[in-house]
Amino acid sequence: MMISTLLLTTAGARVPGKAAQEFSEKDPSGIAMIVIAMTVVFIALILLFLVFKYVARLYNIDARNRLRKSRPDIDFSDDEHIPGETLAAISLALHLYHEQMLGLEDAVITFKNAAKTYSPWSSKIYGLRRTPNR
Amino acid sequence: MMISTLLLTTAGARVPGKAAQEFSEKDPSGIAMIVIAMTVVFIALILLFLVFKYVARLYNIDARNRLRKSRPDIDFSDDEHIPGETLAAISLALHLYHEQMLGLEDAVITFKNAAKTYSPWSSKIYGLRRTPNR
Amino acid sequence: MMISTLLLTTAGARVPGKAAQEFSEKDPSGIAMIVIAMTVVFIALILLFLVFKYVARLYNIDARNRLRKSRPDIDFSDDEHIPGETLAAISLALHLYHEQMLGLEDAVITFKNAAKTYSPWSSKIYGLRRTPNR
Amino acid sequence: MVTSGNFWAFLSANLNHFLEYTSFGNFTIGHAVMIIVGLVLIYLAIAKEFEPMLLIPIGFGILLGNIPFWGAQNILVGDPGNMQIGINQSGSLLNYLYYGVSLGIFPPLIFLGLGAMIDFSTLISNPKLILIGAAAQLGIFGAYAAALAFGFQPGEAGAIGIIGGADGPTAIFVASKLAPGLIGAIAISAYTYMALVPVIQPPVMRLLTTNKERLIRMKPPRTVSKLEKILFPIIGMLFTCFIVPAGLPLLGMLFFGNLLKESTVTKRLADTVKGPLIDIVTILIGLTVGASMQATTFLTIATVQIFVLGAVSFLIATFGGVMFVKIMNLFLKEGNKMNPLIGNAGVSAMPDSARVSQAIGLEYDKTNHLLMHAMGPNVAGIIGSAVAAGVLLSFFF
Amino acid sequence: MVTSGNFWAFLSANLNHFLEYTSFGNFTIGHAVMIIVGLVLIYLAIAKEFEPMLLIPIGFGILLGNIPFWGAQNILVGDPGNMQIGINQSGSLLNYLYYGVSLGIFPPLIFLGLGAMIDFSTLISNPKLILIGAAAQLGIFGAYAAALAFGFQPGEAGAIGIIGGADGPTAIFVASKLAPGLIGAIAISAYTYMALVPVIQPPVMRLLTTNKERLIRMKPPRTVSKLEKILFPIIGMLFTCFIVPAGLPLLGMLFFGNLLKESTVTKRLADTVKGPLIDIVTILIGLTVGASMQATTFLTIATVQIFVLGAVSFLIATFGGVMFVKIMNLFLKEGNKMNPLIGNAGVSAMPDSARVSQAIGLEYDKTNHLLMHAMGPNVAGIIGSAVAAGVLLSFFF
Amino acid sequence: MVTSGNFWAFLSANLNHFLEYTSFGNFTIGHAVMIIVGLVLIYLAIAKEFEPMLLIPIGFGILLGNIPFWGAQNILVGDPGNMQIGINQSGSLLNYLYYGVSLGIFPPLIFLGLGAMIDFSTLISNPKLILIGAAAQLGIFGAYAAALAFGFQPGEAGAIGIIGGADGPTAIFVASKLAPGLIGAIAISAYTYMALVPVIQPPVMRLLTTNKERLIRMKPPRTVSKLEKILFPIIGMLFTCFIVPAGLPLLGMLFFGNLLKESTVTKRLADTVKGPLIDIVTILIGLTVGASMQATTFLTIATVQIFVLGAVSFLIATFGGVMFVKIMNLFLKEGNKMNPLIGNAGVSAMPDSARVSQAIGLEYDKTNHLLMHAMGPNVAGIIGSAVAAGVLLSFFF
Ligand code: NA
Ligand code: NA
Ligand code: NA
Repeated sequence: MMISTLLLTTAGARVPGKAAQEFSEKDPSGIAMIVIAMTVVFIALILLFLVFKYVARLYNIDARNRLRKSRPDIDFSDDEHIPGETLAAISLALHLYHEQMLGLEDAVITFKNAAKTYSPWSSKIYGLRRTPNR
Repeated sequence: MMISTLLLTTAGARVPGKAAQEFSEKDPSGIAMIVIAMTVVFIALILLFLVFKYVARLYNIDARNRLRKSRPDIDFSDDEHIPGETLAAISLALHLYHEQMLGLEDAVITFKNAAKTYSPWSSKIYGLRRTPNR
Repeated sequence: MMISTLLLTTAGARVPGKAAQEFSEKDPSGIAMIVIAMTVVFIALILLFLVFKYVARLYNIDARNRLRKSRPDIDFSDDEHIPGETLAAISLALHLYHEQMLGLEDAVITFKNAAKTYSPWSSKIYGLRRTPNR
Repeated sequence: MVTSGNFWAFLSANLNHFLEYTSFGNFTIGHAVMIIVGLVLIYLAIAKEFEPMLLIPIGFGILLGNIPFWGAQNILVGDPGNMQIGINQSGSLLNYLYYGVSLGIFPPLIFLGLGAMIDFSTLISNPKLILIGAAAQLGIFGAYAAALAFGFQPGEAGAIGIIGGADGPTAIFVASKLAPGLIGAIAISAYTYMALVPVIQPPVMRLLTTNKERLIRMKPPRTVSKLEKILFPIIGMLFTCFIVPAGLPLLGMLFFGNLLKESTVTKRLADTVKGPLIDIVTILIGLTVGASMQATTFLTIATVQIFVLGAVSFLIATFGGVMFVKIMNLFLKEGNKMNPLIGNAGVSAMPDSARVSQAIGLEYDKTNHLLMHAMGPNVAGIIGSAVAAGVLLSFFF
Repeated sequence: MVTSGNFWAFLSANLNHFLEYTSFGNFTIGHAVMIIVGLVLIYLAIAKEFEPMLLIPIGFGILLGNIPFWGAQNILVGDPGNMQIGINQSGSLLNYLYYGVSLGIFPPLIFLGLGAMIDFSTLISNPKLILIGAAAQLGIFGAYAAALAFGFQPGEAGAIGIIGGADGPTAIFVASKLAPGLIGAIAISAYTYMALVPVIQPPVMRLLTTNKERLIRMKPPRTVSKLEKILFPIIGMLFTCFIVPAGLPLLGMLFFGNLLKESTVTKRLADTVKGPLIDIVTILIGLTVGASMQATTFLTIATVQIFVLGAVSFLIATFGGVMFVKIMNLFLKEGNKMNPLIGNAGVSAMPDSARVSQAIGLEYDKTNHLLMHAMGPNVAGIIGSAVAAGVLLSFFF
Repeated sequence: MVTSGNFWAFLSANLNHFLEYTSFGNFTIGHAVMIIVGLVLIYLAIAKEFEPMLLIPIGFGILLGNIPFWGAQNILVGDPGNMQIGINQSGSLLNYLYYGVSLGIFPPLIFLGLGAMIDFSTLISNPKLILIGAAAQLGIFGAYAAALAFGFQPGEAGAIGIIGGADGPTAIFVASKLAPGLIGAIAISAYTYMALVPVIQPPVMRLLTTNKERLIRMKPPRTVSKLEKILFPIIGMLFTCFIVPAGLPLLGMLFFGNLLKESTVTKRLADTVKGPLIDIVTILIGLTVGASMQATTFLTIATVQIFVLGAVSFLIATFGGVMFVKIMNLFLKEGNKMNPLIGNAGVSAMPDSARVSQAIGLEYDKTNHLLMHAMGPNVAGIIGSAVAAGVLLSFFF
């Protein structure tokens, strides 16, 4: 009998780069690795930090300027944190609410499943929805 | 021109196990196969039967004991089949109801499709939702 | 270390059919290609056109006959285009309505997303829904 | 530039040449017959609603697989005449998609979704019903013996017998391993008889039962606890796979899908496997199984024999299920006896055979609803035929 | 343990060595240009909503494909310097995902979903409109001839011409078979001009039509029966594939998807193919086509030529569609004449070109709605370019 | 036909022979232990809701992978005793599905869906928090050093260290490249400690902080603009991949998914990747990783060591995150100081570690909600460990 099979190579032992080989020999304790690797991780994320710190500043200045222009009667220096705190409270509330909802959802699902228990699905892949018209 | 293709082997004739070969020679009518195979199928399902017979018994005892403890004033010996029959009736009702719903669902779908006939999908894979702002 | 990889052949230069080779030599400007290809495209779609022209005619005759039989008092010769125009207007209305709905949908989605912002999903693939009971 | 006269000659020669590439230049009567077969299946699927989810993909697949084209015999990679159109040609779309069938990947994935759809409650509530699902597998091995008598090889006979399991994915899986050339005929035969269950089973059921038996009322099933429902797929998989490890791809996925459903904590995974995943696999398996049915391999005596054997297997399976209930009744005390009209449901062919039980039962007693009781053997039949498939694979793979 | 002094030297040497692995150590001007191209596409997709479903994946794919890295030239399995990062390196994620494109699997799957979205009603109601979808394919073969004149090989010229089909999956499919190296440029060119349809087509339409023609009112389409809708994909597939079997992967899947939709009994399958399936394939095709666009192959004269030829093909296609309506009108009696402003819609570029018809039509008569009539040529154009793709594959594959 | 006496002898011989094929004939104590491990994981997933989306597939996969069967050692294609059952046998279902893991395809696809779920708002609003996600990666490299001390090879040590990244897909991806034999142990260890975050982290947090520090109130985050949210995934991908190109498969897909979400014009694509796609991949990765865990490779000293090292890495990571906040506070002026109780969240283990921050914070001040602030380091930790994974791959692949 003919059986088709995808052919796969478990390509023989990969040769790690020479530098890597040498590296692990020269750094048996892993200290150098820790220093180098943490440096690289920090460089990557510090770059991101700097960009978005700058972007945020641009955005803040821009937003305040626009607001000042449109509502010159209001002082925007300090009250900026109020909407933020409100936001935090709202978020938390929504978060807790959502968790409750999950419980509720489960109840609804249970009910639905009960109703569907003997619904018309088919072992012949769920195919036939009604009895064929004889 | 270079065309990439997944390479597949239709690995030459598989050699069925020696025992199987012998078996079909010694059992040309298939009677032995029927006896052995049905025995195996029954063993497998009898095991399942025994386990769940036992589990059910455990569960029943357990459930009754718990009920007795909480409501010692009620006799649980006989009326256990009443919720069952009710359940059956409810299930059937739900089943029939669900079938009716399917018909209803079809009607709703038809309406929706009619409405969507010229909705904004795109041959460029349904990509563009609005006319670009020239 | 053993690394498995699917083996793929980038099967060497495919040899285009001899006829094709010859063809492009004899038709350097592509004029013959345009004539032949457009002819073939037209043949294919003219066939479709003819079939559905005929189907439509059958269907129209059939539909009118049936209507005439059931409502012999009405003249069906001319007013057939009225439902069509109505249909067109309805379709367009639905189309525009649907586009508006899309905008509305976006608003709803925005609201939902806001609510979900800190919902309990998990970096461990969104796995854990509640704090484990310690 | 060619000269004008030459040009027109060249043009007409090439247009002519193009016609050789069309289906008209490669048409045979076999193509015509197969296209009609495909059209009939599509007609039955739409007009009669016979298994539309399967017969529309299979029917359209037959049309695709029987578009005649030039160079069909050039099937190897890089072969100059291989235009990568036909399902047998390396590099064609249909050829790639068919690997899901020939490597045995699609059927277990369908079982995964199926498991997430099935409710084993009635079975758990009345475990005796499981045994009916074993008895009905007599159809499989009966048809195996009959197929041997027809001259089929043992492996082929096993694959043909599995039609009696009344389960499409199982039939395709076993055929892909034991008789790849017969996948198309076996699949079509299996789906045909599954659709014909309301025609085939009633006479057998009436013949084998007495009036008194048909009036037996069964105890309503008890409510099943969540724990039992969770244990069932776990224990079910362990016990059946321990007995028949070769059934693991089917049984493992069936029970895994069921656990995803019954655990309730993985509802979204269960919804996906019984939704988009099973839909995608259903489409691809149907389309490619259809496309694999060519005149040369399908329009043969073997196909006719397979249809005859399919009918045989369904009859034997129904016989097995009904008779087994009658035999069990000899050992059961009054009040616990089972109505033999649910025996036919052991064939599975879900949920039609259970509906047949209900319909025939109502004919004799307007208040005796057998549907719920018949659902037990119905789902047991799926497990039973997957076990039977494992037995066949153990012997012949 | 190394000594402390050695340690710091070793550390700085290795940190230095690590920098060679970063993109900064492997950066070229080509990478910069390609990253800008990717960013521009993402900008257009989000800010201008030019085909966001495609240009966001393609744009981000270009970014991914042009992250410079060490060892990019080591592409074979097991090659020591193959870090499995780039799309050309065996064993990398992008390399595996790209097989869906290079083996020609993704585009037909998109056609499957597309078929389940398309409503062919207006076409069935007024079959003449089908022919406009044939006429607009002049753009494909016109661009083919122009590409030959630019010095492209015949196969490449065919793949470039298909840009005029205004259909992304078709363009990618043909390019994957006839000019794999040009897939990226052809795809971007095709999507660019599709997005620019509202800019390109109106002048051509105004130039070719008289005021009287622009005011022609067309009969409203009749209601189409369910039977006709079911027959259309079946007959459509058989007739077009019989003429051009090489178009089977695209035409077969397009009409199959449409049958899943129109049969109404397989609604859940149609929902899945036009939902999760097309979404997943769209993401993967876009991302990998984008990632395949490298400076070395994309920033070439050929790409510039392909963009020029793309514009040519759209202009010729619009010309072909509009002129064909005018020619047909010569043979049609008063009252049956068609408004040539729907001719442009034969290009497909759905649904933008139909909206252009509507918009230009309203300019001249505020009550003359051409949208519905233009939808006919619009969907016919998809069929037409898949047929044209089949012709090209027949000749050059 | 055999004679009757012979027949029964033949029958019993064959039934006996069949028993050799069952799991009972091939059972070892190792199988029993692994099955118990699988059952415990399923129990924890359902009864304790420990990561059910992952532990149910993994647990059931362990059951499937430890069904004993005859011929398990015959793993090559076409090998006569290869029954295509086990995950190591060519041609078996589990073997095919496992390629998604061993080729490194599944984890990036999960990151694609994850990206479409994550909201980076708090991070953008207070970019300092990104750095905590860097500091917590100390756990990875600390565990790497510890693993070297235990005698693991450098590549293996790196893969083990990544457990401290508290991120399943990253751990599986790195292990598939650097230590394929340890995938199972590493995955289980990672998920175990992620589930135990509420047990492991609080003591460390209490130990390292003063009462005054625990009462620090942080400024509420500002509202973040849509533009910033769109720029984040684009810039984030470019910057991190430029530094560590080897992290591209994970980082690229994570940020791509996030762009699909934040662009808002590709909402349906984002819904699909965080819906059906991530579900299907989650099921297949869990099932096959589980099935790959065999007694011979899992019940070893190495596994015990990996569990010890996993605990070490989580402790160091928590230490790194908390201490880093304290150090940063030295440089921040009053009013901008951060509460070190959010430092633990840099480990990621989303969202549990952020909840731990919230819970411990409330213990000391009933009105000081740290949850939102802790979400920042939480998502930064995902980026951080993908970057760390890239560093490890750069060195050891
Ligand atoms: Na069955
Ligand atoms: Na077109
Ligand atoms: Na992390």
